[in-house]
Amino acid sequence: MQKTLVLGVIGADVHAVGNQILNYAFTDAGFHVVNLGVMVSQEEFIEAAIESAADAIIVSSLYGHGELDCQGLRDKCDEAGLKGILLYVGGNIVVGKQPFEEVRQRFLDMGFDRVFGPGTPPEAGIAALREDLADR
Amino acid sequence: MQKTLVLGVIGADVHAVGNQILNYAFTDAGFHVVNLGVMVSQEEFIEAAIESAADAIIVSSLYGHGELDCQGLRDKCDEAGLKGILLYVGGNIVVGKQPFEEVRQRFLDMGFDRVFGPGTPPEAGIAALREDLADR
Amino acid sequence: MQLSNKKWDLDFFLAQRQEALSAWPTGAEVDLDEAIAYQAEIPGEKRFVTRLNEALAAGKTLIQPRAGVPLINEHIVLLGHLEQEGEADLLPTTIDSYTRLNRYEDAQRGIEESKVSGKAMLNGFPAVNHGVKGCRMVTSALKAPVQVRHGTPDARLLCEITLAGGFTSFEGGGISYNIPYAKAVPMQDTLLYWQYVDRLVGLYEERGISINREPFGPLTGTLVPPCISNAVAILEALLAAEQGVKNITVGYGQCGNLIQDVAAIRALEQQTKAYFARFGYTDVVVSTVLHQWMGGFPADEAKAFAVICWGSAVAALAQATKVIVKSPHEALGVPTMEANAAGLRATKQVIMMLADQAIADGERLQEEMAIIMAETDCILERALELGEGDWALGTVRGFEAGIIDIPFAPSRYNMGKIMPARDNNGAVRLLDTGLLPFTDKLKAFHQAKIAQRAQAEHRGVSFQMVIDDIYAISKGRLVGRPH
Amino acid sequence: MQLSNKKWDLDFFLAQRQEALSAWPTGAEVDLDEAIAYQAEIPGEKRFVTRLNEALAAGKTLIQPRAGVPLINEHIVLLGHLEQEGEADLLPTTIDSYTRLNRYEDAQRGIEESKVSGKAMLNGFPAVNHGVKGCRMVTSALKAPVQVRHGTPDARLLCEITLAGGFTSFEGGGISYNIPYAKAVPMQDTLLYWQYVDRLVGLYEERGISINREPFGPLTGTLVPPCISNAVAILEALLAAEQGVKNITVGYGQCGNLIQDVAAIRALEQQTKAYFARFGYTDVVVSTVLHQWMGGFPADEAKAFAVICWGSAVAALAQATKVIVKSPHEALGVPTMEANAAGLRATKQVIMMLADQAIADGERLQEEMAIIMAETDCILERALELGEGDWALGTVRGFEAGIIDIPFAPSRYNMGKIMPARDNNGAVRLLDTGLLPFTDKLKAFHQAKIAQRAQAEHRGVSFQMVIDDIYAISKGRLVGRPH
Ligand code: B12
Ligand code: B12
Repeated sequence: MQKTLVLGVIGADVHAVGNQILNYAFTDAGFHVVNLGVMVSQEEFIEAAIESAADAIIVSSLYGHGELDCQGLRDKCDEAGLKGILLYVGGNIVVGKQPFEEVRQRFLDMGFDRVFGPGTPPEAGIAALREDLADR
Repeated sequence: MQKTLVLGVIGADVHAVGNQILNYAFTDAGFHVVNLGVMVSQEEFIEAAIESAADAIIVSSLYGHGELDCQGLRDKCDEAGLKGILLYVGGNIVVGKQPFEEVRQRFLDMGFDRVFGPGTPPEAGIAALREDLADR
Repeated sequence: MQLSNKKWDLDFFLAQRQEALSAWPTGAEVDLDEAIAYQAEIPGEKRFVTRLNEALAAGKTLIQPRAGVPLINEHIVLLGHLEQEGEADLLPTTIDSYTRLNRYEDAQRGIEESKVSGKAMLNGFPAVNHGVKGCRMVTSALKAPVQVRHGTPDARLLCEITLAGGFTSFEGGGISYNIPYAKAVPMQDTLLYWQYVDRLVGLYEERGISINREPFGPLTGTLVPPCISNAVAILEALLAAEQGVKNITVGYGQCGNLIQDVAAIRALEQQTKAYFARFGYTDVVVSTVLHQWMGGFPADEAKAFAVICWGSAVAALAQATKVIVKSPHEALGVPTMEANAAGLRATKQVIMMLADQAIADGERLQEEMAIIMAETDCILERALELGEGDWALGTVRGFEAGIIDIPFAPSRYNMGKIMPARDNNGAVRLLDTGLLPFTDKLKAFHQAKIAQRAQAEHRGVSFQMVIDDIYAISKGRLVGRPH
Repeated sequence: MQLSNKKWDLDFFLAQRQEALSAWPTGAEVDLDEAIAYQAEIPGEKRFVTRLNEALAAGKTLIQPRAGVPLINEHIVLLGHLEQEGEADLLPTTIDSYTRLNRYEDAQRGIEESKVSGKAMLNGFPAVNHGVKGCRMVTSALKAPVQVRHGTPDARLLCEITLAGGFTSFEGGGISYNIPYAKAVPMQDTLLYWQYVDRLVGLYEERGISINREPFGPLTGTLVPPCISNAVAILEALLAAEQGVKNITVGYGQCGNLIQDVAAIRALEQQTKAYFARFGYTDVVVSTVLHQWMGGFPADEAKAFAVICWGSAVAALAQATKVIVKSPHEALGVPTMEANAAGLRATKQVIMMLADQAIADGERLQEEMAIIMAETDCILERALELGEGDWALGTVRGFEAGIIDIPFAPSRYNMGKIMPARDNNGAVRLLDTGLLPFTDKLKAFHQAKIAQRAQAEHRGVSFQMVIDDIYAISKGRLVGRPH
């Protein structure tokens, strides 16, 4: 069965190029993509996921405020009845060049299932989605 | 009184440009320069210093073999009766980019009075010469 | 309120001013007379206008980084490092993204969390929150002039505070700081906000304080054809001049093909001046800025240096008045001050090596300039027509009609119908000209260029080409060829 | 023995061979038949000639580092790193300075001391001491073809050992590896040594093994005017072709002015082919190499990247067949493998970004090419005259007469009368044309160019200008202006 993804760029972030490519690549890979574009609030992600009965929420953050913007998203999902929904985040998710393993850990601790660093190609996301959604 | 310097590039080293400039700059600064040019052996330095009753021997080494080429120069000077003659070395005197303080120490241990790193301008050498030769 | 390209009368401006200044408590710190007195004390060598005019006269290219961190002292250290170790001629203060969207509470949270965590939690300097006094601490601590660089649709308060704070140049415009930087702000609104900014700058001018203004040239930074960014720059320059701005730097983001880039800068300068002359703005000084590659960068630092240096070479060969510099950390995140300074030093070296070697002639350059100028004229003339002679209305209606269209823009007020791709020599052309008001000859030109590339690559014309081109530089080349 | 530009007869060559091979014990390892059989097994993609010819056909520019360390395993690791992490298309093996002067005992001492101290005590790979087997360990361990790069006046044994050792290209020539690299070796001697090398390569050719030869273009690397290095390259190419060499890469060291550099490479290619055609060497394949700036480098790594990248840009715009790459450590010492690879990656990025943008036309380019070609013709025609139709004799007599003269050279067989300096656009001109056999018009051209610069700098023409130019790039610019 076709899996549904909610895709968007979180916060006050307007980086639109990667989002357009992810939309194209995920769709091309056979997913049903609900693309919210840029400047998406946590509430909008959750609303769209409920509405579309999504299997995963794919958050991009490029502009550096990812750490502030993503705080509490997992809790809000839980509260909204999206318990256990797959949560990915990727892009340039913190300010500056920081050791990626520490960054990954901080975002895992925030409740994300997978964390992808700068310049991750869409294929890596697709492979991970296939693996994580296989048995759902 | 005008001081005499013996100048040359030691060993199998053919880097001629810096030598021509040093010759010009030291002469311009009022020294009497005996310039031996490039590919100068330890023996040639010593012979010229004796012949010209030089106050200092200025060794350049650019090509990396400076450490091999300079070994024993101080002893040979002593043996030839040039005890205490001022010995400078400068240029790219070792192979590769090495911490300069360590390099300096190795050359000081070999008996050089002053050791100058890559790209030292002639002015630094002139200032040092003026200081070291003032009371001689 | 009705938008039109007419100089605001002072009372109208002052009425608007109440609202603008009250958006955040620090607005109360601004006193125009005191601000003008303060600015009058800033010596010439610390003023943007002076330094730009000198460079123009000498045919020099100045270098300027982007940089901004949340806390005042750290920001001063950063900029000090960039002028000392980076040999920057001009300094920036890059504003954080919350401030850009007037989310001053969020910016405050970012300041606090940065203090607590010891890490920068904002991607820039929240100038509004730091207020006039905070800004003056920054601008007075440095030798070089400092400019505000941001991406703010409604920058009225930011402009008030930073000009009072001693900044001598202000980047942005109603188009260039809307379409690439916002999703849902109507064009009509941002044009009004920016008339405010320009009128404020005009007021400073009237009082003897010359402030430089700089439309943001690169737009989305991603395969923007020169005619689009040049048309936008000229529109914003015209709108600014009408409000009394007297010193304008028009900008362009490097596309990557040498001939096209030099042609674009030359065309931009010539056409800005030509439109100014035609519409009676005869006392405005025009300079140019080239932005080093604004799209995705390679993650490898050596390769990033290569992109930086090639951009520097183009700036020098085009004799741009200044060049905005990237850092070797570009692909990864906001650079450390050391990485930022390294990008600057590399740029300075290239600029100085090429200082005496402009590319001014050549048949291919002339041809490319002719193309860009013809395209730009098509867009501008049609906008003027749609605006019934009013550039402001023409801008709004032009975007509605898709006769100006910015690729990959997030704004819903942008048509999004054109699709750029590189030709076989790496120049940015249009795979789809959308609704651009081009002549048939120009349309055919683009079609032929793209077809030529497709043939060389033994593949059909498709969106895959565009994707390949978007990734190309970050993957180590200019044209995104198959495999 | 009498020098003349005639192909050596085989018996004469074989007689010389005894002497050459006996200079060091490893000479005994060389067996020509076995060596040719070994070379015949090396696949095309690992051969220089194949890779160069492919690049020529595709209009590509290949990248190649310089690199060599004393010990075999470390050398293999180094070259492996440069092809993997540096994306090098072609590999070098740079020979140490003792080997270059046939001081094999000293080289042996360097090998031993390197083993003991764990530090490289030699500035290159002592190929003669490592012998045929050692060389084969190196060449067989890598994917890319490997060339011998050195600076050896008498390279007979080195060539024998390295060709038997699986190298497929050999740099150098009787002029270019004498005058810049030696103090007291007569020109007559090196021309004979290099006839030997070329005859050996010719023998391999006759037996079906094509070996690339590359005259060393940059000479002293310091303000060498294009006509000098081009004349030398063409002379060495003619001498090599006579001995049976069939694949030649003529080289040029970047001077720094874009137009002059592109013109020099173009002129070099055209004139080499023209002289080959005129003298009947119709089956020799000619390719070109541009060396990134060969003079003093800036110590700062960011600035060094800038110099590297600008050299890469020139190589790409000139469509040189390959470019020899510097590292960000250049000013300090032999680079680490990481720094060397970084220089390569930066170069690759620039080359790829400019792959599709050659500069082929332009009036200034044509003018500059015409100047360089006229100057080069003056030198070569006069040499031919002095040699009474014999290029070898003409070379010897030409240097004696100072009609060929290399600036800043250490050799006492070089006249040392010419003095180069940059003009106001950074092109290298002659402040003093010495005894070069230029027409009055050409002399006046140089005089005017230097005078123009002096005027712009408000100073007289003097040696200080030359000194300023020598330091300029390392101090961050091209033209050494006062203060
Ligand atoms: C183009 C660009 C812009 C354009 C954007 C135009 C537009 N509206 O789209 C403009 C010029 C307007 C701009 C503005 C700003 N930018 Co910007 N921008 C870039 C740049 C150069 C390229 C981005 C891009 O388009 N890349 C190409 C696409 C294809 O790649 P991508 O965006 O990385 O997306 C891919 C991957 O990340 C991945 N991915 C993304 N999300 C996810 C999620 C999952 C699950 C997976 C698997 C993969 C994945 O897949 C995507 C497709 O391949 C980057 C630096 C870089 N990457 O080289 C900086 C960069 C992102 N920008 C940055 C900043 C700070 C800003 C500004 C604040 C201005 C400033 N200080 O200079 C503003 C922010 C405005 C805002 N409110 O958001 C910083 C972020 C810093 C940080 N994180 O530390 C960067 C990294 C530059 C830098 N080093 O300083 N920018
Ligand atoms: C030009 C050059 C050449 C030319 C030289 C032409 C000639 N005959 O003169 C050519 C191409 C022939 C050449 C050959 C080689 N070179 Co070379 N060359 C250079 C280069 C690029 C510039 C040198 C130069 O002229 N600089 C300008 C002058 C004005 O500066 P300078 O030489 O540094 O001299 C000044 C100072 O050092 C100082 N100074 C010198 N001595 C003293 C002494 C005192 C007391 C004081 C106070 C100051 C002082 O004052 C001088 C005047 O300002 C340098 C790297 C660099 N510096 O950028 C490499 C460099 C010196 N070469 C190097 C090497 C290894 C070689 C070769 C072995 C080839 C190779 N592996 O690539 C051969 C050696 C041949 C031989 N037998 O010597 C290495 C040395 C490595 C090391 N030490 O670790 C360098 C550093 C490049 C590198 N990073 O690998 N080279």
